[in-house]
Amino acid sequence: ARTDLVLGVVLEPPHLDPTAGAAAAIDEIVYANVFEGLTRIGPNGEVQPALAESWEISDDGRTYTFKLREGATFHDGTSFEAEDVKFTLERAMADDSTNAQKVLFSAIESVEAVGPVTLKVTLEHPQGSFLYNMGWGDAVVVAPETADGNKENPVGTGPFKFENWAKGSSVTIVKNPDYWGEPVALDKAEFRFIPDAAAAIPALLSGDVHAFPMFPPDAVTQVQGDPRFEVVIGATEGETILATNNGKEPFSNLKVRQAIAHALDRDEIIMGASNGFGVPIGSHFSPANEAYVDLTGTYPYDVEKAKALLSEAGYPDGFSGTLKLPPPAYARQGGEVVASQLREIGIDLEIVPVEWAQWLEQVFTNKDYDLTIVSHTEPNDINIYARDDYYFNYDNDVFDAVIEELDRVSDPEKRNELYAKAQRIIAEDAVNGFLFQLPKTGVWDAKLEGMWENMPIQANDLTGVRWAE
Amino acid sequence: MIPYLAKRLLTGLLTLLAASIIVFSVLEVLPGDPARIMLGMNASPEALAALRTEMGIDQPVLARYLDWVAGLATGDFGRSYTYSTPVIDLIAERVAVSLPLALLALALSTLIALPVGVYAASRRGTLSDTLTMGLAQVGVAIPNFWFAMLLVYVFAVGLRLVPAGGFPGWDQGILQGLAALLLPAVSLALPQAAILARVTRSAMLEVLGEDYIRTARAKGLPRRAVLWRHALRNALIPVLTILGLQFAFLLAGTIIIENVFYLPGLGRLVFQAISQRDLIVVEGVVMLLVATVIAVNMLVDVCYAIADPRLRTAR
Amino acid sequence: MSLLEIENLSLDIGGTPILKDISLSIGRGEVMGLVGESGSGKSMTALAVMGLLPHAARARGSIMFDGIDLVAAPEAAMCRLRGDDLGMVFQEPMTALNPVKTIGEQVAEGIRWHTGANRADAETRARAMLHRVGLPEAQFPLTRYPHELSGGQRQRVVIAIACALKPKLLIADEPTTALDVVLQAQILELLKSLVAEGGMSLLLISHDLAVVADMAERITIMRHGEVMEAGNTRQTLSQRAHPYTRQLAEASTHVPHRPQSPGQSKPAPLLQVKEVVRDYPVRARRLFTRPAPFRAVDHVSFELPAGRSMALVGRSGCGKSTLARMILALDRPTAGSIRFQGEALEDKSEDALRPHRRNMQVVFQDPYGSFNPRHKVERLVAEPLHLLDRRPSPAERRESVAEALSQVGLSPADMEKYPHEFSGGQRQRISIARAIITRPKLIVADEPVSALDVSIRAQVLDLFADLNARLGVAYLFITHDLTVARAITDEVMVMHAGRIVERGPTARVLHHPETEPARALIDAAPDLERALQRQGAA
Amino acid sequence: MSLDPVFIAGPERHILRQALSNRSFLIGLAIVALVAAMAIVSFAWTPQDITRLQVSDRMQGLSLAHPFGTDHLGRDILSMIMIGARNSIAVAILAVGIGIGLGVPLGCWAAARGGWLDEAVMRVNDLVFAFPALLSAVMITAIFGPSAINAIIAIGIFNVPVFARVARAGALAIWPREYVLAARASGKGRFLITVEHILPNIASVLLVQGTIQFALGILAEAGLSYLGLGTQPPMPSWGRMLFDAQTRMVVAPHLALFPGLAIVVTVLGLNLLGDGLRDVLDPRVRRQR
Ligand code: HEM
Ligand SMILES: Nc1ncnc2c1ncn2[C@@H]1O[C@H](COP(=O)(O)OP(=O)(O)OP(=O)(O)O)[C@@H](O)[C@H]1O
Ligand SMILES: Nc1ncnc2c1ncn2[C@@H]1O[C@H](COP(=O)(O)OP(=O)(O)OP(=O)(O)O)[C@@H](O)[C@H]1O
Ligand SMILES: [Mg+2]
Ligand SMILES: [Mg+2]
Repeated sequence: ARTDLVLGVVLEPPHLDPTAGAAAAIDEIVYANVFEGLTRIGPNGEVQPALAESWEISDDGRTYTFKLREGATFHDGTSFEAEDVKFTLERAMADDSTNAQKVLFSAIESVEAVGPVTLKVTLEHPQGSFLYNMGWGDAVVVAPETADGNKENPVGTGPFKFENWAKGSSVTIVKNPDYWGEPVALDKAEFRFIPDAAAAIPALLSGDVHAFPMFPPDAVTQVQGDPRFEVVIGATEGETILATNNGKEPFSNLKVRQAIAHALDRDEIIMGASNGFGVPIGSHFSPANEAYVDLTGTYPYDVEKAKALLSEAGYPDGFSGTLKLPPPAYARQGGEVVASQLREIGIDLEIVPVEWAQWLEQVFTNKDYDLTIVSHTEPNDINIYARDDYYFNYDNDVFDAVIEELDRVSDPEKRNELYAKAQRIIAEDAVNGFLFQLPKTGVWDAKLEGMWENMPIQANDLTGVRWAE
Repeated sequence: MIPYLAKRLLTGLLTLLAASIIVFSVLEVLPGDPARIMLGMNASPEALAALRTEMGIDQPVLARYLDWVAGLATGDFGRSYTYSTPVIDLIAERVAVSLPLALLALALSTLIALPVGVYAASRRGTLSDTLTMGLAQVGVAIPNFWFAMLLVYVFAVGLRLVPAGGFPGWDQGILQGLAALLLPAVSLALPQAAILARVTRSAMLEVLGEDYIRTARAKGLPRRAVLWRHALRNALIPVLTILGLQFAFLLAGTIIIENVFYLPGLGRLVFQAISQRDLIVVEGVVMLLVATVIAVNMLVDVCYAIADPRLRTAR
Repeated sequence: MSLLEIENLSLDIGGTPILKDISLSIGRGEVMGLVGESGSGKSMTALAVMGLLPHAARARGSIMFDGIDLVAAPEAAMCRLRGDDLGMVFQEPMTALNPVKTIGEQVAEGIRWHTGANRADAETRARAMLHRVGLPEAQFPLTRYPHELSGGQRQRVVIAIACALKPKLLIADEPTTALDVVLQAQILELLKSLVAEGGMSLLLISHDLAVVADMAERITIMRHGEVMEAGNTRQTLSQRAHPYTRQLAEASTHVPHRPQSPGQSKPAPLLQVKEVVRDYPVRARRLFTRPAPFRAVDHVSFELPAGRSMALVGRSGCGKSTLARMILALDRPTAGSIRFQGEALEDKSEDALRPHRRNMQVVFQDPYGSFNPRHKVERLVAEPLHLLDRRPSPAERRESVAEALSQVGLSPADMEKYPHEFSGGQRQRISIARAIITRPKLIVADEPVSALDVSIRAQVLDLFADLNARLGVAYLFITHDLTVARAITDEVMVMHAGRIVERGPTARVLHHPETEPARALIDAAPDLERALQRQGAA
Repeated sequence: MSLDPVFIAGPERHILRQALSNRSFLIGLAIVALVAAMAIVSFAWTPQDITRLQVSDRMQGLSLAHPFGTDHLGRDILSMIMIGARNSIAVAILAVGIGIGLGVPLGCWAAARGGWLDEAVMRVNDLVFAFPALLSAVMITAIFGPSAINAIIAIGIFNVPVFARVARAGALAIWPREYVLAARASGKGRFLITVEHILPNIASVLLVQGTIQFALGILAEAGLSYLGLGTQPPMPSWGRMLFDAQTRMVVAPHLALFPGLAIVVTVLGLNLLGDGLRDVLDPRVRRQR
């Protein structure tokens, strides 16, 4: 069987150090392939051991004692030890750290290398998501000797070694013969950057590229039914929402938000925004998660009701506003459908397309917007609704309390209950228009096995990928 | 000739300086904070500040401008904000794609257009003239990206003769590299060839109406000799102008084509850099392109002088 | 048998008949003159012989050249004849040479093509030929490009190309029209000697009877595509049997009747030009040295009394037009002063110039270029009324225009027409109407008749003379044509290389020139009577 | 067509007759008129109201109800092309307007004054020319955000030096004419001469250049919209439609076919019209590109 693979990815990463940048494109190449953390996130979002073979949690939930892998080495030949983890975590927590997810480490009080393969982490307070946090790409373990060069030449402990980065074109990784765990089946994998949806199709059809973990949904129809390819529609952690400025008239009015919720026909939106792929959601939670509650019926599609609510709210003739749309197709196309639907109940939206840079500045930072469409791809991120000053301008003490409690509880059952409660609160408050879970429309050569179906974390874990005979 | 070129060189440098001011100040007002874009939505203020210091964008404007220009003069284009590699390296990698692409397209369009133009002019008014010029007229009207789309579907997806896009890198072999550039070059070249053929034809017709053509014929030279020996060289002068314009246009105008074929060229680099607010890269590339345009224009002037002896002494 | 025998040649271009039943013959070694006014079909006849007619042209009849019918000959056969047995010299020396090839190449090309000589041999022959036409290699190496030569020198190169292989028939289509008289005389002399020594036949085309009379043994006179009269030159031109011949001959020696020659009493000077200099900057050839400027007008001084008519004559490029522009205050002198009606013009602003402009108008050479083609005659002629302090009402305006038009012999109804609807002579009248509408005291006329056919020229000269008499306008006449000066001016100034070298009453200067430049001009000027006398003597 | 001879006297009558027998001109005029008519009709009527999406009808083939099919959001493509024509024409006209409005006075001024001013204007022109147009358009839209207005400005700015050059070259050729000298001898100033003599005589060159720039403007607008930098949804534009069609070309080639043809035909029409006009108005003027 073949042992090489060309994988199409949409974005080129700015660099290859996952601990020094937010770009998902970094993780999509190096996560689990080149770099590993203490834990890792599995194909269905579960926490699995990685460089930490096992762990013990103290009764007060504040001390974690990790037993690390023996015999693991970095790609430069140096051995992996507890000191490396200590270095990694302290580097991420430092004042001058440029880690984009510093909040992941905010609960850590101290890190101690007890022995070469034993590590003790003490938290300031119990944190239910700590093990999950350690599985993020931003928490992968780096070696002190090579940490500064990781942007250009990433050195990790993973089953693949970085080989080459042809800027603007592709990154190549090759099999690491000295890997501590089970060796991978591929000898070489190339991540080719194909930003244009239109270019993806010919690349796939002509056989230049073997797999697209995230094929443009619009283009999927073009290869469905072609026996050469396998099309797998999975789930991502991307809740696609009609984000609403709750701090601004008239959206601060619950009735208005409810009216909007009633006016949205999710099926049509999914059809327009992502070619019919994607699961409708009723709150800010991934259907793939075991704590998921289906709340899509909270405000069913009902134009008359929506109009009535709008009248009640004091806007019998509707009103006008803006809808800022970032570049992705789901936003631009979905936005047109949403605008058309809201026009039915008298809300006249001016569509303002913005680039990501402008979106970040205007919408996210300055909260200068009425409505926008965006997909929140961080896993398990319902807690953003509890943040003060978040761009939704949403404030609900009851909800904040639920999230606070979640932080303290590590019992899975209890946590699921709290998650359900949180989902309900924001669904009923119609904080945002909850549209659909972004699909992971994977398309790859039918002879390829072991590609991830879902995308619980933004990564392309190639450890299990192989060509069938 | 020499003083003329010296003067051109001087005005070229001044233009470049003016361009650097424009480029720099235009990018100054671009909305968006590069540090924020690199670190993403959830970045902490301290991390942002640290990164800004690292990138040097907390300095005053004037200091940064002078720094930048001084760097340019010594070939130091600065360091990319996003790639954190020297801009000059990024540019060098991309030029290795864009320049061959532009040259290939230019060569193709010239090789097609000149014979077609001369042929049509020599059979002015005949059916073949009307047909070729009609075709050229359509060629001029075709948007090159649309043409590119059609080419991809026919030759890459349908017939699988050439790659649909992407660039393997020159280290994978010259042939592979050329194969990857073939369709992009053709889609760039054909509309250009159409223009060039029309210009060639009308320049030829113009020249064929000149008195000295009649003198040449009165010497007894047959049509063919008159066409190639007397007319073409004079007709080349307006054709050169267009060729010069086209090269600059091709080099910069590959943005769209590079997108269609996802080629890692300068156009893609700058397009991407603008959206990521990697200002220093944008500045570097724009300056490079402006310098190229100026240089090509000077080259065209030199070619003029070679083609037209009147300019050698007159200026 | 004749060398060339044209019989019943008819020609139409795109359906328009151009030539009607032309018959003409030239014997071996004979010089035939072909004259006629502009558009009469002289060039088309020549091109028909060369087989170089425009695309849409259809020829009927026969042209027998040395036993070959040129009308029926295929292109390949014509190629063998052209440049070998048939040579042609064209009118416009400035454009007849390929600007991107050296003169050596252009002369040698035909030699190589026809004789199969190698490059070196062809060059040797070309060198000899260029030497023969007065371009010795020492001063004019073969590597010169046409733009490095003057008009007269270029015409020599064209002649060298045409005569390189000693053709049996040389056709010269107005070979000197674009040159000044001195150059014209030299070129004609050259042609004459080439024909004599090579035993060639020459078909000399010209609109100037004097030129032909001097050169040709036989003459053919054409009009509207038809042959009017043909025969021995001297007989034809002295007997003037055909009315058209008579008309042409009289027109070319016409002297307008000027009622009273202004007496010797000197009226007050209208125009005083003192030590005027005009420099043009010269483009730098080297980087840091600024070349000395070119002095087009060099310390010129003269006075023009009111009501007088003065000619300014000189060879092409001697600075006549430059001086005229300064007098008209369209250009400022580098140094010196120009006083008009006692007031200095050179430092006045546009506004301050208005009252003077009213008294000073201009007529240009080119009857086609002097009108904005998009304006009607009324607007064109009325343009100087802009200078009046009071804007005339539309009715007054029409009245003035009508009057000016009748002064120049046009009908007021012509006001509604566009300039392209008039003939060249009529246009020049319109131009004069525009000049007199403000009743100026001075009219500067820059070559006002040199673009006109002889018969029309005579009419326009009459008009000038008449206006001078009736309105008392003073003229400054710029011309290189001495017959014009003789006809209507009281005084002549001869200009040479930017300076006035001679000045005096017209008759005196023309008959007893005192300086070399004046003598050269006068000797070179073609003169019908003199030519006929010489022919008679020969 | 019968025209009152009183109104068209002189050269114009002649020109009109010539124009009506010029094949290029007639075909070009017919195409341009058709496109313009389509754009005008679209204000009052289109086969479908494209602001109301019928997503369930997406990507239908050609039918009686939708002669050109429907797009990925269920909109009628014919309607979109009609409205897109309006948009293309508006952008191109305004961009050419900017070019003429600023470039022609600038060029005439430079030609009339000469000297250092002429030099300065031409150097600034060179500066603008030295910027690769498309790249600058990308930067301009990056600053002000993508929109039709900014596309107009971006394309317009680069039209300015084009018209300035053409106007200057034309004016410089007219200034030494004898009728200009005559006008100066009649005491007319630079401004008056420019208005009365220069402009009318370079109008035909400008008109021809105008149609060329108009065609280029349509191509440029399509290109910018294709890159997502021009006209923004929900306003349809031909370039944008091609972009949307690209990902669906295998299943629905008609999505790419009709907008592409619309661009080609319109640009072709304008170029033919320009060619025809040039032949009629000024057979000697060489194409200025
Ligand atoms: C900022 C706006 C733009 C301006 C001012 C502009 C200007 C010009 C000019 C002056 C030419 C003629 C130069 C030559 O023939 O070499 C030209 C040619 C061309 N431009 Fe642009 N351009 C702009 C943007 C674009 C864009 C965005 C496209 C995208 C497709 C484009 C496509 C073309 C094409 C295909 C030609 C070939 C010429 C033809 O079809 O006649 N231009 N442009
Ligand atoms: N290419 C052409 N197409 C149509 N008509 C032409 C063409 N060339 C010349 N003519 C016409 O043919 C007629 C004769 O022209 P020709 O050039 O022979 O005149 P000519 O006697 O040489 O005049 P001139 O003294 O002005 O040179 C003129 O009426 C002219 O308008
Ligand atoms: N604008 C100018 N710049 C530089 N040199 C000029 C300019 N105008 C005229 N000259 C030069 O000045 C000299 C005199 O020119 P001018 O036009 O006065 O000659 P002219 O006597 O009228 O000749 P012609 O009889 O040919 O009209 C010529 O050598 C000419 O080349
Ligand atoms: Mg002639
Ligand atoms: Mg003169």
